[in-house]
Amino acid sequence: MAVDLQVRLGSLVLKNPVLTASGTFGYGVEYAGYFDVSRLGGIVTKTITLEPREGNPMPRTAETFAGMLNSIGLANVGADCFIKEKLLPLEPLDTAVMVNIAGSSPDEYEKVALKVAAHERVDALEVNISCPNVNKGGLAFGTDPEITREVVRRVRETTVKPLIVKLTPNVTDITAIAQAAVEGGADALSLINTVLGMAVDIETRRPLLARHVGGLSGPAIKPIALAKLYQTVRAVSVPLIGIGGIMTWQDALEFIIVGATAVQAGTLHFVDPCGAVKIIEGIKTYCDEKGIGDLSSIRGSMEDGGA
Amino acid sequence: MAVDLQVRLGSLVLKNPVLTASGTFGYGVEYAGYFDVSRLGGIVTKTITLEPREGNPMPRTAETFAGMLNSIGLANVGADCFIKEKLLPLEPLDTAVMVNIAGSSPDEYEKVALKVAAHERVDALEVNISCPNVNKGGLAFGTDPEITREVVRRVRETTVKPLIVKLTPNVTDITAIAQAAVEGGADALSLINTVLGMAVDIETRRPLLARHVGGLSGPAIKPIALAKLYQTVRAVSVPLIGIGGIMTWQDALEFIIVGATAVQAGTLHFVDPCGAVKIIEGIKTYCDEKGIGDLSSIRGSMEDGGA
Amino acid sequence: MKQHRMRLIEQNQPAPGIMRMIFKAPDLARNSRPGQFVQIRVTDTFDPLLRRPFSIHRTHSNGTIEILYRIVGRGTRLMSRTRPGVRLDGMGPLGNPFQTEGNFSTALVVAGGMGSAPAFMLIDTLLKTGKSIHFFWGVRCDDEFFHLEWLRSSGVELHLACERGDTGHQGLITDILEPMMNRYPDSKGFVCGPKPMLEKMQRMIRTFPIPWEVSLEEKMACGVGVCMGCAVRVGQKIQMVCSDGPVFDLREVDFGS
Amino acid sequence: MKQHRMRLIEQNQPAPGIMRMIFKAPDLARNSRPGQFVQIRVTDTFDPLLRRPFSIHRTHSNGTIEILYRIVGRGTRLMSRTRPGVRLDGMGPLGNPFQTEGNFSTALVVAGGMGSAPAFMLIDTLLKTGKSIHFFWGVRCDDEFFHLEWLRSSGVELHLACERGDTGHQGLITDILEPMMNRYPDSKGFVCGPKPMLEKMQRMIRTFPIPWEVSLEEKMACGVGVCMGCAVRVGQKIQMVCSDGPVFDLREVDFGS
Ligand SMILES: Cc1cc2nc3c(=O)[nH]c(=O)nc-3n(C[C@H](O)[C@H](O)[C@H](O)COP(=O)(O)OP(=O)(O)OC[C@H]3O[C@@H](n4cnc5c(N)ncnc54)[C@H](O)[C@@H]3O)c2cc1C
Ligand SMILES: Cc1cc2nc3c(=O)[nH]c(=O)nc-3n(C[C@H](O)[C@H](O)[C@H](O)COP(=O)(O)OP(=O)(O)OC[C@H]3O[C@@H](n4cnc5c(N)ncnc54)[C@H](O)[C@@H]3O)c2cc1C
Ligand SMILES: Cc1cc2nc3c(=O)[nH]c(=O)nc-3n(C[C@H](O)[C@H](O)[C@H](O)COP(=O)(O)O)c2cc1C
Ligand SMILES: Cc1cc2nc3c(=O)[nH]c(=O)nc-3n(C[C@H](O)[C@H](O)[C@H](O)COP(=O)(O)O)c2cc1C
Ligand code: FES
Ligand code: FES
Repeated sequence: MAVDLQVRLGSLVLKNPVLTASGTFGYGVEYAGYFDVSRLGGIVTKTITLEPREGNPMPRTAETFAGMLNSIGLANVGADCFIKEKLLPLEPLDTAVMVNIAGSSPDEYEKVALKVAAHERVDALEVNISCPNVNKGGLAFGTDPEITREVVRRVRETTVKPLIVKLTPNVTDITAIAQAAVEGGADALSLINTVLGMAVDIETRRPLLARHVGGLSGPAIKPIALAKLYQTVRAVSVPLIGIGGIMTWQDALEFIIVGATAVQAGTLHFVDPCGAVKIIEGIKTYCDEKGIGDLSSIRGSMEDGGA
Repeated sequence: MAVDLQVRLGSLVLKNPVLTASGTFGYGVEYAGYFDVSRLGGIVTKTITLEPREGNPMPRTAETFAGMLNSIGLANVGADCFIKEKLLPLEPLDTAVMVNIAGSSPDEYEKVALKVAAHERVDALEVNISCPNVNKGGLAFGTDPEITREVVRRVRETTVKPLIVKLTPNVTDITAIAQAAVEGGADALSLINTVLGMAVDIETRRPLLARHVGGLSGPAIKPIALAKLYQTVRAVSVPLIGIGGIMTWQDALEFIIVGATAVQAGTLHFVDPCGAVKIIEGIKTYCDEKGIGDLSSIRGSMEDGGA
Repeated sequence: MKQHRMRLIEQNQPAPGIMRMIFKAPDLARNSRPGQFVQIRVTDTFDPLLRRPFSIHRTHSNGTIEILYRIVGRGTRLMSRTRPGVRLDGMGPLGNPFQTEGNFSTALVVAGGMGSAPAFMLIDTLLKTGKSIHFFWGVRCDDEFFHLEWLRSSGVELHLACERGDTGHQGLITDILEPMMNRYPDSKGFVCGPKPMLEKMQRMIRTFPIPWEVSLEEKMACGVGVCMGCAVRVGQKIQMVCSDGPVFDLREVDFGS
Repeated sequence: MKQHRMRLIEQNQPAPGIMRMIFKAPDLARNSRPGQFVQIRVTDTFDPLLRRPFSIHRTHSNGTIEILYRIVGRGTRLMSRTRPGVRLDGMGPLGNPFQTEGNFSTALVVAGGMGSAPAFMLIDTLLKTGKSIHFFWGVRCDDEFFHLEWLRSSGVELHLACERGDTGHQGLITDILEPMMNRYPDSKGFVCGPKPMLEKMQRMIRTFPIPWEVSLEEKMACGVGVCMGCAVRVGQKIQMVCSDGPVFDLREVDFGS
């Protein structure tokens, strides 16, 4: 008996729980030469904003130990161009398409959501209130429960499609933000976005990122992501999508055991472009070997005490 | 012209800026067989509490990618035994001794400070309001500006010796806590303590730490520590001690360039017991090669723009 | 208790999944005693980050030391790919050794699985004292046995057990040990192996009042007693396996469950 | 554009601090064009984490490819210790090649420092087109030159400059290029080298209206155009060095400063 990897995020059924994280998989087809993208549970696009954005000054990335910093600054083609040019290549793909959106005001979130959600190839919206790399919106919104509730409420009014709200780890109490997002109408939460970080070149005495601080991702942050998920699982009852340093199927299973319904891999793609498929295969094998017929039987099954 | 590595923390003069981080260097003499501890700028002891503590259930440590989790739970011999047994071996050492203290109430902080600060071998106190591994006190105190101010004020009343307050990164805005600590009377701040993290064994489906979550340390958290330091430098004017993932002299210099007066190395000792001495040597060589006569000329000298 | 740049001379595979490394490390070889261990840094990079603890398997008068390890995870996998000529950074000897001196005529050495790693250096040392040695060795599959010829020719009395295979008793080593124990009243016991075996041994020896030393394993960070990570309750007190142990009085260990 | 398990056949040091790796990677060798690059994963562990981009230095009909790299940091240091037999994971060929076809009779190939890495494959390709080739090669110290004999014997016109040493002009390669440029009106230029040299070249060619292609370097994460990390402004537009480049029209590049 092979395991059924199907999972549900609100009204959306995914064929498996492995998604790509926003900003690390382009507009969904750039890795098509490396593997069959239709094998994924879903893809999450780069964040789309109302107007096109060039992004932050260079340099925008830096490697750190078992991690990387980025300060891309939501560089994207803008909602109109996205709808006109980027959705078409996704038509033939047999996988869920989730569009990540952001704005610099609740109003802008609403506007971009209205534009994007209307398109039938869009299966769900992921609302990014957690980007550390922009001055307005982004992280500032995601650290305040009131604004979080307001932004989510506004986006909620634009669509009946599943609404995922993406949370930042850069807060004292992630559960307060999680609850606010659910109150605003989120069908699911995804966490974590990147952790605020920095690196310095000691020869030039300049920060490695032009914008000084950026977002840390990769294996380094996996323990942080798991702890935030662990806290959030106990605070809300909507499905959660685990993100942060997932590089292997073992990593993905850690998140599922703690309570994630699905996972997103980001930095992984840069290290191993076919890594997401290996995660799907690995989860399958694990379940088959252990006689697990359905992921729900291990989701949130973590027991007490040390390993 | 060889560089003068001397730095000041309030009234305390350190021969160099390299200190050991609390909980990673025992009571100061355990590594004596590996190198001459007197070469250090100073040592910070394991956290001392009023009563002896056995610590948390096992397992208490787990390795993560470029990092480790610990949930030691402030295991220590207690203030009385510390004073009676652990200070004596430090007498002959030509290095500053800083005693890290914690309590489960402002009252307890005051009591342990009173006991410890009175001893003449104690050069400074480091007040731990940021331990993620205990239920009362610790992290909970360090995330609240009011309690932070109160705890520091109480400890301040017990001594004129330099008071360092150790901050947690697990907050939305570290500058609010930093300011509160300074208002309470801190002469210096040290940051960061560990980042809340978690790991799971997918075979047993149990957390790797018996207490589920613990504190992440090591190279993985260096970018986070630098970002928190960067924020704090702009918010307060007392000397800052940079901590978090410092493994090499290059790492230490990153913190100094961002604005740290001194640094502490923690997890480093487990990887390379003589690592702290190598940091001192490396800083010296760097300064000599660049004609830097005094660390203050590069402290906080970070310029704008990408490297 | 020092840091050594141990030059790898040879690496081989005495049994499936089990590797033996032979290092040139004269200081370490000279100063090590059975039951002590070495903390090895497996890479120059920071992943894997922490050192890995390994019992000293054997030392030789030519300044070499051996460790014996099972490939279980990322660290040991990396180690197994290390080629001769490379120097690995090892801290040691760490911990307290078995006490091989004393007024006993027979040594009962009981090893389960990788417990054979410290057992060989223990046997080497006991052989020099002239005591008679009974080696109770249990493994999962009999292809994990090695050096049997040498053990026999050295005069060691062998008692073997395996869960799968044809060599010795088919089952647990404690099965053969239990009925035999009482034959050696003037003896001292030494045990190393997996936790379930140690717990069973602790129950078994209640009524057999010879001294029993056990070598414990716990996850370690520092290996020198500063991090308080490897705590175990022994005789009502919290002790550190790395610096108070790894050798303890088996009767006093609190296995928790 | 694929992932390859490239088997390292040989690694040698053509000049101090500079290494050459020769891999067996038939697919990659067949499909690569000059100016393209490969993203190499330098370790199985997660430190260093990201792949490292290297120009394809040469390809051979026996299915091998070469890269030439300077040891500058943690990744290249690890690479320099990799031994023959090991397979490294390489993604490629990535990026857009130099355009070696066209109505020009002379190719001016200008390389500074490690710019020689792509220059050799470019020269190999140009040699097949029968165009006359002038190779302007500048280095810091003249022990960084290699293959000079082969270049000369292949009919490449060599112009060398070094800041230290006795070979060629003592100074920058742009010093000798500038006064010579106008001699070749029917030519096309190809440049690769450090940013200051490229900026200087951009100023120099203002009044010399032949086409000039440049190969740029930026820090990269993905190498395939998804992370938006390697942005550069070219002709008023933001372009990605990895997927829109690394070869651009030198005149259009905005060097920022
Ligand atoms: C004092 C002592 C002596 C030991 N002697 C030997 C020996 O001679 N031969 C041998 O094969 N093994 C021995 N071990 C166990 C050995 O240390 C582990 O098998 C090894 O650390 C596994 O590393 P890994 O990276 O392959 O596994 P991983 O599972 O990837 O390691 C992850 C982390 O867990 C720790 N860990 C994993 N298993 C163990 C374990 N059983 N005990 C302690 N820590 C563990 C690792 O050190 C590392 O920090 C000894 C352990 C101790 C404490
Ligand atoms: C398209 C392209 C082709 C290249 N071709 C060659 C070549 O043929 N030969 C060669 O020697 N070098 C080449 N480089 C530069 C080479 O990628 C770097 O020297 C190498 O990544 C340094 O890695 P490190 O770990 O040793 O250095 P570190 O400084 O430790 O690396 C830290 C991070 O910075 C990045 N980085 C450092 N220097 C550079 C650089 N100059 N350009 C881009 N990223 C950098 C690394 O990739 C890594 O992510 C090329 C770069 C690009 C973008
Ligand atoms: C280069 C890069 C760009 C990113 N861009 C976005 C983005 O546009 N929107 C967003 O919500 N998250 C963005 N992220 C965050 C990721 O989606 C993800 O939350 C984070 O990287 C943690 O996951 P990882 O460790 O698997 O990469 C970006 C991450 C990286 C590395
Ligand atoms: C095993 C361990 C025990 C620690 N115990 C304490 C402690 O008792 N008190 C304290 O203030 N910090 C404690 N810390 C935190 C360190 O002092 C330091 O803030 C943290 O580890 C980050 O620095 P590093 O990355 O250099 O280790 C401990 C850290 C570790 C790894
Ligand atoms: S491993 Fe640190 S105290 Fe034992
Ligand atoms: S490196 Fe990612 S877009 Fe170029």
